[in-house]
Amino acid sequence: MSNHLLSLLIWLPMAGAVPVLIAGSRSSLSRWIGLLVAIVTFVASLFLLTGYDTNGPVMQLVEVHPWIESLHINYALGVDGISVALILLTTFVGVLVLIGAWDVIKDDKPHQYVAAMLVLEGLLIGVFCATDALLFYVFFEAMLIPMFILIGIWGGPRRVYATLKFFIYTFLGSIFMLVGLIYLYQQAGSFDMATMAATPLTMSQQSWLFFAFLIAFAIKIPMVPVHTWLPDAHVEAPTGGSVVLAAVMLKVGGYGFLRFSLPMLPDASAHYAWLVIVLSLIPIIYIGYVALVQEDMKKLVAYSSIAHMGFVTLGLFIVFILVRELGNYDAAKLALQGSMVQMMSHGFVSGAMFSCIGVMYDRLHTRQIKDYGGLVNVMPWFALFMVFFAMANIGLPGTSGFVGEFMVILASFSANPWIALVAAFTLVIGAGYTLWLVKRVVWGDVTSDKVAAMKDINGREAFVLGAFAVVVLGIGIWPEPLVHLMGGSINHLVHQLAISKI
Amino acid sequence: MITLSHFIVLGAVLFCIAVAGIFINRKNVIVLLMSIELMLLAVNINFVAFSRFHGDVAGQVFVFFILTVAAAETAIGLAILTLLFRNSNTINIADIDSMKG
Amino acid sequence: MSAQLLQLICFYAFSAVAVGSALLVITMRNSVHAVLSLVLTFFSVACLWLLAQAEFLAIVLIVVYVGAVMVLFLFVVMMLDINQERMRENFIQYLPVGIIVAAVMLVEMLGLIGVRAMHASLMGPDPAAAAGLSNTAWLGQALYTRFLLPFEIAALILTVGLIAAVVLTLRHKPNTRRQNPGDQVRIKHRERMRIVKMDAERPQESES
Amino acid sequence: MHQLPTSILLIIALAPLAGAVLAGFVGRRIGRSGSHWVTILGVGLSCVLSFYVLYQLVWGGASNYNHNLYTWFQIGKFNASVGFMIDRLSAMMMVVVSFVSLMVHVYTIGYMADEENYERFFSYIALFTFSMLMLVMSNNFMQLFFGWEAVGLVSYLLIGFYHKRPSAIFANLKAFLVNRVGDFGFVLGIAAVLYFLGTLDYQTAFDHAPSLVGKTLQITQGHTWDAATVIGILLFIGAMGKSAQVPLHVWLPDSMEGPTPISALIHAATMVTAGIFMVARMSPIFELSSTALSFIMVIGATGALFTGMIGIVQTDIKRVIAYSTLSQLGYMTVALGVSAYAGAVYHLMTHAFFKALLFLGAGSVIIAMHHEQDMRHMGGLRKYMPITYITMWVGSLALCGVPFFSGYYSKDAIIEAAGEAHRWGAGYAYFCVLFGALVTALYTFRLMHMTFHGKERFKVVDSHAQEGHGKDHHHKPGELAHPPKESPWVVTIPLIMLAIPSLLIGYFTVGPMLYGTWFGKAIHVQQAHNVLAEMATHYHGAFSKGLEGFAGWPFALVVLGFVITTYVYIFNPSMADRIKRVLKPVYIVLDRKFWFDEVYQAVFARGGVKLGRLFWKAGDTAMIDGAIDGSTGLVQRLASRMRRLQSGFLYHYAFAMILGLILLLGGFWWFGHV
Repeated sequence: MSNHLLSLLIWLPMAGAVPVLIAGSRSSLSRWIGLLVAIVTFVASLFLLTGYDTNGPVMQLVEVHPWIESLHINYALGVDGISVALILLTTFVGVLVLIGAWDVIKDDKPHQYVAAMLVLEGLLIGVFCATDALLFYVFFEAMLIPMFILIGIWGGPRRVYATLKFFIYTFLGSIFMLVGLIYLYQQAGSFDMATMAATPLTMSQQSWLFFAFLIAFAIKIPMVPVHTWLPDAHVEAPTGGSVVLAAVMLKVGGYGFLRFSLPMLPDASAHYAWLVIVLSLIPIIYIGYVALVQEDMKKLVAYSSIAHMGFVTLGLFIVFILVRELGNYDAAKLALQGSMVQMMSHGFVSGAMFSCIGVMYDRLHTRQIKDYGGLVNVMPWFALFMVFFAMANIGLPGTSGFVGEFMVILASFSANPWIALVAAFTLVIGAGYTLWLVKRVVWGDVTSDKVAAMKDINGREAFVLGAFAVVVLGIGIWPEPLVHLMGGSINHLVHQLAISKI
Repeated sequence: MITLSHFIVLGAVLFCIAVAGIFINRKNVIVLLMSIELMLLAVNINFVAFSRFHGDVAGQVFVFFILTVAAAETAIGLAILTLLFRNSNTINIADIDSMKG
Repeated sequence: MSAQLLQLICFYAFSAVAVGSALLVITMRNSVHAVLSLVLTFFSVACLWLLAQAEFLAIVLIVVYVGAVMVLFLFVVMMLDINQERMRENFIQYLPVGIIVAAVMLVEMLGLIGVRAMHASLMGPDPAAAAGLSNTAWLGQALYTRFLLPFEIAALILTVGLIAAVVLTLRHKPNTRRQNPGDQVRIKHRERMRIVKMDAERPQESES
Repeated sequence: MHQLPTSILLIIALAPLAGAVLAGFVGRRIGRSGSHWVTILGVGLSCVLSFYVLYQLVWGGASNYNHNLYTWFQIGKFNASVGFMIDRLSAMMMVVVSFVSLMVHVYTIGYMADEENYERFFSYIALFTFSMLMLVMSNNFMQLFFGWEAVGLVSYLLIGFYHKRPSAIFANLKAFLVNRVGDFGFVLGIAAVLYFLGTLDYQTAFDHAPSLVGKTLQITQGHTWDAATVIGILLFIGAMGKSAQVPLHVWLPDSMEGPTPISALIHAATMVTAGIFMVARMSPIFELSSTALSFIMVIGATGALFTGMIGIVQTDIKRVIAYSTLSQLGYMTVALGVSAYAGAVYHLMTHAFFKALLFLGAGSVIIAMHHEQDMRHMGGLRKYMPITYITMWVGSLALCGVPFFSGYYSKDAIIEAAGEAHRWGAGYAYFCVLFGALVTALYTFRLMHMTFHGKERFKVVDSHAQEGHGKDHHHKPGELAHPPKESPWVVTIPLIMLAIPSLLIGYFTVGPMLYGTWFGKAIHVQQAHNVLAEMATHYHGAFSKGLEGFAGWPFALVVLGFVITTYVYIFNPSMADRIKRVLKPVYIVLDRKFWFDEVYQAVFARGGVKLGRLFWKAGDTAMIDGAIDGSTGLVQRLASRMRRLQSGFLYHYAFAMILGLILLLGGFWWFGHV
């Protein structure tokens, strides 16, 4: 059984989409089936925690079946600590998204919505499990389809523009990645990622491949200046789509860096680390200011996502300064841990923020900040959550948002104080845009009759937000379990990075 | 003494006739379809000849499949043709440019 | 006259007929005649295949192609009321182009085949006979063993083609009344009869 | 020597949290009195246990406590844990925090009696108590930062407690952001500590601190800074935010938008002193850098004098006290800067009592005046509210540093220490704190005179005719529905309870705490600039120290201040306006608070928004999206040309194919057989 746990996690939600579709227009039945499938997947993913041994080999729960033998492509799965964490994030968010959308899409093809979500969940899990580069690529590309559908069908008025932009951007990026993968395959003779990582490559080969992967993952994360698809996609996406997009899909970019750029091309990554670091620092200030002036709440949170993901790439690439130039392995581990914790935390916090906006949107059907005001008077419990997640978003200690940022800043100071100086600027600007949003939306006197008529969150919404809050608080108060889970894999990676492949 | 080249040259000639047929009968869909049949025939001749000369059964099996697919193709092609005629009362290609980009 | 020479003569004869009738196919004014010319082409090619000891395919070509496909062509040509004259517009104008294109292509092909190599490859012994089988058995064994799956798929394609042709040309006339067996079977006995309640009405006269 | 039990410390920290959670989540269910009982019980418990801990440490012979509770994260050799470090410094802070907090809790019952979000308020202040205790009890930088930010959060929530007031929610945003600027430095400071000392644990860091000497941080090629200076200044930037030092002081006066009890608790007695506590706690590191200490001293001295001067022209009673707080925080910072850490912490303690007293007294006045805070509409309240009057006088005299009051011992020591110090900038600091004594006297006595003495500048309007008053919205400024009356016992008891230490605590503790070695190893001062030890040689007991005070310059300045204010505000009330006219430029400068707010508003707030808009419109929309849309436009134009190839005529496509075939064949022929 445990030998096929990963396959089960991937295919269960996808197979679950079939009965959901068959249940069809009987909306409550299809939603219940979907929820059941998502919960079962989540419960199954919890077995990863028992199945994964933090002291064991790098890749565990390995499954290998030949897929396309003539090209040495395998259906190869395996997880390390980082994947386990990300899979848990995916399945957790998967359940909450379905509960969150329970009433919202009730009358608008709910079975298709639920099915798309389940397929997306399965594909995302697949991305985090794949140890064969081509399999990874297949999942990486395939997950665009359900997201495309989610935004395209249940999206807002400009959804066609947004979906096209989203699709073309990400697709363009992944084409470069495919070319890179094929080249790597020719060099390594296999699509196995570990083999690829072990294949020696010259500096110029690595450089070409590095930029191919950089484009793919930079778009996915996204990094400045290829980030403009994200705000548009978020604004037009339905709440659930936004939540999954922000919480999990962006992580795929960071995960890609971690799985491809870093171990496979360590020398080129070290050589161009300065470029990525600069591209990570720019959003912290630039995007921070852009977020400050947004009038649409979703756009604001989307921009804040970009700024937060800047910390992820920053943490991933200062590692090279720490390892290669300073030989400071512990700080390098701190940096990698920081960016991983930041990914997880951003998953929960941004998911929760988008859920909050969804709650407001369901009541007033607008996302403009100016249409709200004084929510605390009519929705006190909602205000509690909103302020809490805002605080998590600005990285207040005690919430998960703090842990990752704190680690990355600490590590980057060891790399170069100036990097830390710029990175720490997020403390101010992040607080600025987030709390200004809170000030205009939550505090103040009730601004209009429509706001006055808003009802506080119901049990279902409270459950979703509460679940997010518990995790955010849990990681914030005691991150050690998460850090420990990923520790072994990160040690392995750091030592891999130290060795030149030329 | 028949050699491989005999068959191949015959195939080439038939193929070129078919090409010429496509060129000069550019209006009549039926003749176009027939030209395509001719092309397939030319190809089939080659297959049969190669199969015979190399003693490999695969060539003839392939001809068999080509015949099958060509039959299906013809059936559907003609069905489309009748449909076309029924709807637009013409099979003149010059009148049909709905595929225009 | 040796058997080989006879074969060669036969080859040239059938080839000439095939080429000639192919030329007729593309030049005939009347589509019916064109189809009939195509039949002749097929027929002579089938004879050529016999010369190459591919008996089974030769028969298939005649039976399936000439017997079925070409008849279908004829059927369609006759069924459609085609303005033959308009079809021939610009025929002369396109003729030189067609000939030039075909000629260039032919030259290129012959060049590629290599005329000098023409006599290099002689026909070997009949492979089917070498295997101790007839051509049909030889082919059949291959089809039902090595090529079983493609064979089945080919059958499927034919079926799909058949159904597609029917679906494409099927026409529902709006005024025809048809019975729907599905509805008939699915109906429940209560729905067969509907009892309508109506208020009793008194005739007009009694009021006054 | 025995060890303090961990369970007691846990109860001290968590009891207020439990109260806060109960009051916050089930406050509606347990009702108003349920909420205040549950939080008072929690805070009271931790207050009693804090006293017990202090007793154990000082007299009970308990050893210092320093243990981790659990590992927060462990990466390589980096360890971040949650734990407690209890020595006399933190024990004293725990007592101050929990005691003042308890007093404020009790006081709040009276002060907030009419408010609708009563339960929420109790939940907040109990949560604050928890956060502040976590801050002072912490044994490492990470947890310190946790408490640091948590008190900031509660402060944010409490300043915005009246969330319907636009000014309140503006003030809380401002407070948070300005604090964040400080945290910016603080986080970098922590990062620098980790970088240079390799640990976040206090004890380990302090043990390794001497190794900082000679270490440098490369700033640019060929330019380096001293490690201890970098750490010191960065950490102090954090303190500047939290302890409202110039130029990050702007949030504190605005924070008076919050209810008065929290002004007393958070913005006077405890939270704002966190920065002072932090620097004192880090004394082993700060001691290594004279540059950082000079920086601290100059900043503190500037704040001590100039913010006090602003207080002279304020008319809002709470704002006067707020500026007074800024000024006193400046004093404490000066003490830190001259290495008189004990003096700073000692002043922190006495200040906590008398400033909390002054705020609560002001709150009492505000209740009596029906939420009127403008002193121009007060006067002559002495006879209506004697207890408030007397206790306020105690607080004022302590604030001014009149001998024998607690404030005297701490403040005079700071002035003297500044005079004794030899550090760069000490002369400036001495001038500021000495002249600051006059300023302190001016605003303090002005406040007392305007509020309690002189003519009554309010009218009592008989409003029995109109029903349903309660709030003063219906009245013009200076009109009251009822004559003012003394506040209820829940308000006056805390006043009295705070007046006692304000009066006495200095006399009884000055010897050991200030001139002795009471703090032990908790505060580390290098022998070379230990000014307090120098001063201790002249110390001959609290009584003679008190008598000395009457002969000192500071007392003379206080008397001068008293004379001036008494003349201006009591005997010749028109004088104030005349002075205002004569010194118009000075008045304007003070009234506009040196234009800090205006400049910040223009540069950071409006400038930030403008910059953001520029980035958004010019960067994201015009450049990036413009380039993308431009390229799609190019493709579109190209495609519209290309589509003409798609004529739709089948034979065109057929030709294309055949031509392609010909070319292909020709290619094969031409380039040989492939």
